[in-house]
Amino acid sequence: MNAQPMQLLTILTEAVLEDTLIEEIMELGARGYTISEARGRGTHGVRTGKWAAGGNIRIEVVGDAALCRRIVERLHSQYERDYGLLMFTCAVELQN
Amino acid sequence: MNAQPMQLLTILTEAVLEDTLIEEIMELGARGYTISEARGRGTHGVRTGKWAAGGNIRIEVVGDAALCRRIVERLHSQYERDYGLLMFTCAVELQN
Amino acid sequence: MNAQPMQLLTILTEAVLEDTLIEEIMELGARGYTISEARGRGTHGVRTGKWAAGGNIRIEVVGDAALCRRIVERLHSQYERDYGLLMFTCAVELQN
Amino acid sequence: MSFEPVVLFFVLGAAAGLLRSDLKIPGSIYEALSIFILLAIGLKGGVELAKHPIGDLLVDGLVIVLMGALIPLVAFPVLRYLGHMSRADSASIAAHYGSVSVVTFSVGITLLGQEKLAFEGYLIVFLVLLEMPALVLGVILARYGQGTVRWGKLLHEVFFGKSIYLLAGGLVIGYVAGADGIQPLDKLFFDLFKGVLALFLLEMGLVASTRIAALREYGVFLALFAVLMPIFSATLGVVTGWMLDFSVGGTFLLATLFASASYIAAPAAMRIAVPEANPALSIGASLGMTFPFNIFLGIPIYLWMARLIHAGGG
Amino acid sequence: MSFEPVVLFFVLGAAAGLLRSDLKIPGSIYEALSIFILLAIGLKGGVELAKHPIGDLLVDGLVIVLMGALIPLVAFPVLRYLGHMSRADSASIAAHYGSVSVVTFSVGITLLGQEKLAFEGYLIVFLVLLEMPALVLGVILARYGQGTVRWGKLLHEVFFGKSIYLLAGGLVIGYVAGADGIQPLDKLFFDLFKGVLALFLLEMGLVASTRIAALREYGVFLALFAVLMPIFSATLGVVTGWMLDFSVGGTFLLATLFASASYIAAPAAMRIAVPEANPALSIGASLGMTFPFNIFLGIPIYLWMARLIHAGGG
Amino acid sequence: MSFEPVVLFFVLGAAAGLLRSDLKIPGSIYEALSIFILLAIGLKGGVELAKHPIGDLLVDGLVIVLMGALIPLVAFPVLRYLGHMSRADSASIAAHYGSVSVVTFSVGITLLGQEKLAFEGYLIVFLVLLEMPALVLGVILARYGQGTVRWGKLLHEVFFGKSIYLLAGGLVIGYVAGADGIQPLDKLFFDLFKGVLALFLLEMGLVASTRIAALREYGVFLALFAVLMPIFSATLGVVTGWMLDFSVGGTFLLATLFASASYIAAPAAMRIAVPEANPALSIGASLGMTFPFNIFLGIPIYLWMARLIHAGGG
Ligand SMILES: Nc1ncnc2c1ncn2[C@@H]1O[C@H](COP(=O)(O)O)[C@@H](O)[C@H]1O
Ligand SMILES: Nc1ncnc2c1ncn2[C@@H]1O[C@H](COP(=O)(O)O)[C@@H](O)[C@H]1O
Ligand SMILES: Nc1ncnc2c1ncn2[C@@H]1O[C@H](COP(=O)(O)O)[C@@H](O)[C@H]1O
Ligand code: NA
Ligand code: NA
Ligand code: NA
Repeated sequence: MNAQPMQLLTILTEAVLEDTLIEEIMELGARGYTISEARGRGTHGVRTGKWAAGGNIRIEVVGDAALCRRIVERLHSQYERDYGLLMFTCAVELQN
Repeated sequence: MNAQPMQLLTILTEAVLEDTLIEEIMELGARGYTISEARGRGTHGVRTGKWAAGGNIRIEVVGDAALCRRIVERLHSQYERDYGLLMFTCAVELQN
Repeated sequence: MNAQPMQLLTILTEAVLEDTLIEEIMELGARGYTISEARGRGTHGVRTGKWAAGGNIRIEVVGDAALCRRIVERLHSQYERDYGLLMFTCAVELQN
Repeated sequence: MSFEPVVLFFVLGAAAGLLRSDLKIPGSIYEALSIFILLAIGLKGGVELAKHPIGDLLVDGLVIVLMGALIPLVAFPVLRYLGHMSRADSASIAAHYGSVSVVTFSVGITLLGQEKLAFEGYLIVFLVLLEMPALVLGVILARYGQGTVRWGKLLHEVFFGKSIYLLAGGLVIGYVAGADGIQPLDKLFFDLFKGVLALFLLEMGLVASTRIAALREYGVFLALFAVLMPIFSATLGVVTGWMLDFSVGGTFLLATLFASASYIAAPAAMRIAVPEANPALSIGASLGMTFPFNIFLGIPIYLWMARLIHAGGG
Repeated sequence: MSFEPVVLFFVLGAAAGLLRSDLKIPGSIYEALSIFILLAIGLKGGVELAKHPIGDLLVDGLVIVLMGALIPLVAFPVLRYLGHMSRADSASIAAHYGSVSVVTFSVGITLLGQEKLAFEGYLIVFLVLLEMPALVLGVILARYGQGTVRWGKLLHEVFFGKSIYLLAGGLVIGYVAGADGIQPLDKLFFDLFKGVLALFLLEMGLVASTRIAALREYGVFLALFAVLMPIFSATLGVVTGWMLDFSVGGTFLLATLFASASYIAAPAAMRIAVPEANPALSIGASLGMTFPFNIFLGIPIYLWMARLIHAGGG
Repeated sequence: MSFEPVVLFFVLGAAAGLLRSDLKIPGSIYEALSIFILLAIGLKGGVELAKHPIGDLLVDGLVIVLMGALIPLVAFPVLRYLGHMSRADSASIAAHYGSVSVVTFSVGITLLGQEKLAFEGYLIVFLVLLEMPALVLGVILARYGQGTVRWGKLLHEVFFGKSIYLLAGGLVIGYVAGADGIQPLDKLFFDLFKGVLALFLLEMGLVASTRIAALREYGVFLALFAVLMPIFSATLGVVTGWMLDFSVGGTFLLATLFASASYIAAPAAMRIAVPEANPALSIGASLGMTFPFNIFLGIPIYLWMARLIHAGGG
């Protein structure tokens, strides 16, 4: 039960991408992920989450820096141009 | 695609304030925000999110330290006395 | 309104534990907590949140390092073996 | 005494809350049920309204709104000077009691159905009219000589808040389409009405059970107020209905309307316009005490009062 | 063989899951559908109960509960010693099979409607009675000589868990209000019942399709158990119903009740009381195998069995 | 001109959006309403289909699909060369207009009910058939000579996307169970249909009001397209229906089907298959302009056109 330094990668993106991104993330070696619903506004306009395919999701992955970088790079090259997407990382201590 | 150091400001407050706070936040210069539903307990009692106007929301804004400070100051002076409100910031690396 | 350094403890676990864990957390001295719905995958398999008792929740507690450690220790010893559970902490600045 | 089985669902919900059952009505279902009830009541009122020349209702409407405005004006000084409550809390609670509850009104209507008593269908119009002035009065009472009010925001909230918007919208659609035009919708909005009301009362019981505790904290005065105020308002309503020559059923419904306290429109409006008022107090009183009092004891009493005044007056 | 079109909705849902359609029933809608079904069944039972002196049912109730208790007591050693499963898993699965499924029961009732067979309406009371003892037995089996149980928490979960609470609450309301009092609610709770059941089965199919995979991992033994156990339980039910002089319809329903396995009340209770049991096993078996087996093959077989014993006995 | 009160609910929703009322239909309720409508329409179609030898419909089906395919093939060059829109946007919008809208179709059916006009019930089958080819054509138009398409993913989305899946699933269940088998479900799926449609239109109004703004940004060309394209498609539909010897009602419905533009299946499919297209453009046009145009003006015009061609042809 020692705290381990890790990265928390948070991805805010369109709900239609859910299945696709999860496949990518697991393939890149994540041991798990957490998803929750969100809505918001960014450079791609307002996304209210009210209308079919109109919502955002938040995907969170706890992993080491290398994993987070791999995911960021993949998403950056594949999805950033066409989809609403915001990614940021933060240092956390895993407590399991 | 260089990681940029930024602040993530998280605001936990009453759902009735949603429209008002978003106006304030955009007016203060945020480029975007993310909202999700929450419930919880604090010094203003339990908020179960079950009854009309009885829920909490979480508003998140990624921005530079100055923006976050402006938002914190505005909300502190305008809303803290009368509404349930918790705000905290955290250093993140923007990965877009 | 000075920013105070604090810890944000995030707990990802099964929705059935909600009442039990909240009791524990308040008993250990937290002044509040925030809960939101989530789904995800980890070592205990996929939890889609679709079926009775099948969802995850995210519990967040802002508190000092000692409080967070007490909660982590209690949850670690009482629930980790039998339930899906992920806990991590992160340094935040309380802005209230 | 008249007994309406649908209130048993309130008991079931309240007991679930008090016994800490894990029964919950999801928030989105609660929203859907209330949209249904507001629209259905509005449609029903509009269909009735289409049967009357609107001009005839103007005088009635004016009298009812003026009499209704007495309620917050009486409640405020009682709360402020007898109850020693803060100005903001007094004003907010007064607004809740001056405004009305669609569900209490609906329980009144189902009782009339059971007792086979007719009523003036256009009374539903007054449900819409009565919801607003009390909210505005509440804000004036809170702010009089105390700085500025964001009136724009408040009036928008009052008129376009969903509960008044749906009631009024249903009213207009019912009026325009008429009974024939609405008829294909009857199977949803009218046939299922009472069943939906039962489910709604289940949820109200669940919520009310969590509010009673909040009320307990604030003592005997507020609890007494929550029981005596509706009786006073109902008396005002009975007299008004009798003056306006309403039937027994109509007199009773007006009394019920006056006696009912808002717990949907008013809390939302007051939270925005008078945020320093404590919402636990006003919702605790209106939902935790007055609502159950009305549906169990008040409504039968008001019917008895309406019968009495008509027996005396006839 | 008897065929009930409503089960086609289960197929539609299961196929959607297996074909990876993006069809989803939102969680809150699932909650609303199950509240509806539990209340409706409870109300129906209460209305029927009001027609009988309760005293007459006491002996029947006792016999049925005792016979029903045999199910987990037989299932446990089979799982533990034949299946070599852990003590916790064996106990948890035994509790699932001892408890009952309201939806399976409802499909049984719609089949009787289609076959125009009468049944003892008060049987619904036993649906409520049978849900509980198996859960308590399951915990005893898991914990016997193995440390302490938080009985308070468990019993609270058992009695005030929403599924039993709503069934029992509906029963009481139906009993108190009687057929006449409930009549205005019929249009919602009874007329729409079968349609709502269809939607619920759609969702059950969607969920079951994700559970079959979990089951596959745990091999042939559990799959066999999930098919043979209900046949054994149904036989017990047929014999019990016949002993108690039930009609063919009543005997069939009791068999269906015994054969059905819980996937709502039991998982929630076991997760709290026996957390070291793997929920994928018990839900995989009860929902992924036994539920579809029952509605497609079991139910027609149990009706045939009920007819057989009555033909032989008559 | 023919007027159908149910469209007033669209106005109520749109006004709520424009007046910034806080009225909202929760997302899960919207999902439930659309599942209901898709299943109900499918079931109705299946019951009708069971009355006809399927062979008879093959030729009709082929003609209708081929004529329907003309719509995106005409729309694409208009958007690309007259409108100077990007290849991706032109293709995506063309796919939206080639595909169909179940709600527009439903409003058409309720109008026929009101006008007491019969129609070929099996037309609902073509609703299912028409939804798909346009989506595939849209992707081909976007990608032709432009790199690869993930056809597997796209075709899966097209066939197992929930809207087509539920329509087709309802069709099969209705076909297998037949009118008698479905009859116990009528009270839910058919009796409540129009009321649910009203609620759905309320939500459509709310959403459409937020889309008109998006459309305004993109100028007059797209707005004109959103009005003229459905008139062109309806003409094509009227001619096709007349060629196929449909009744007036059937001809009108086919015209409505051709004129309607998708805002559920198409947006989801295009977002995945042609992500560089701007969804605000296509949804703004189809939902913000074409949908209200169709239900208020288009549908009465198409009925007039259908009557005209039959009067001329007879
Ligand atoms: N500055 C920001 N702060 C918080 N959330 C943001 C911010 N910018 C964008 N987002 C979120 O990320 C989603 C996609 O962003 P974008 O690609 O900029 O449209 C938005 O819908 C928001 O939910
Ligand atoms: N210590 C805490 N940890 C996490 N969330 C909190 C904490 N205190 C308050 N909150 C959240 O912030 C909301 C408003 O807090 P308050 O103003 O203290 O009532 C609560 O309803 C909780 O959701
Ligand atoms: N690496 C991870 N990143 C993000 N969330 C995770 C991760 N691992 C587990 N989780 C979340 O924690 C829950 C419980 O995890 P577990 O105990 O590993 O099954 C999962 O259902 C996920 O929601
Ligand atoms: Na009142
Ligand atoms: Na059983
Ligand atoms: Na079309």
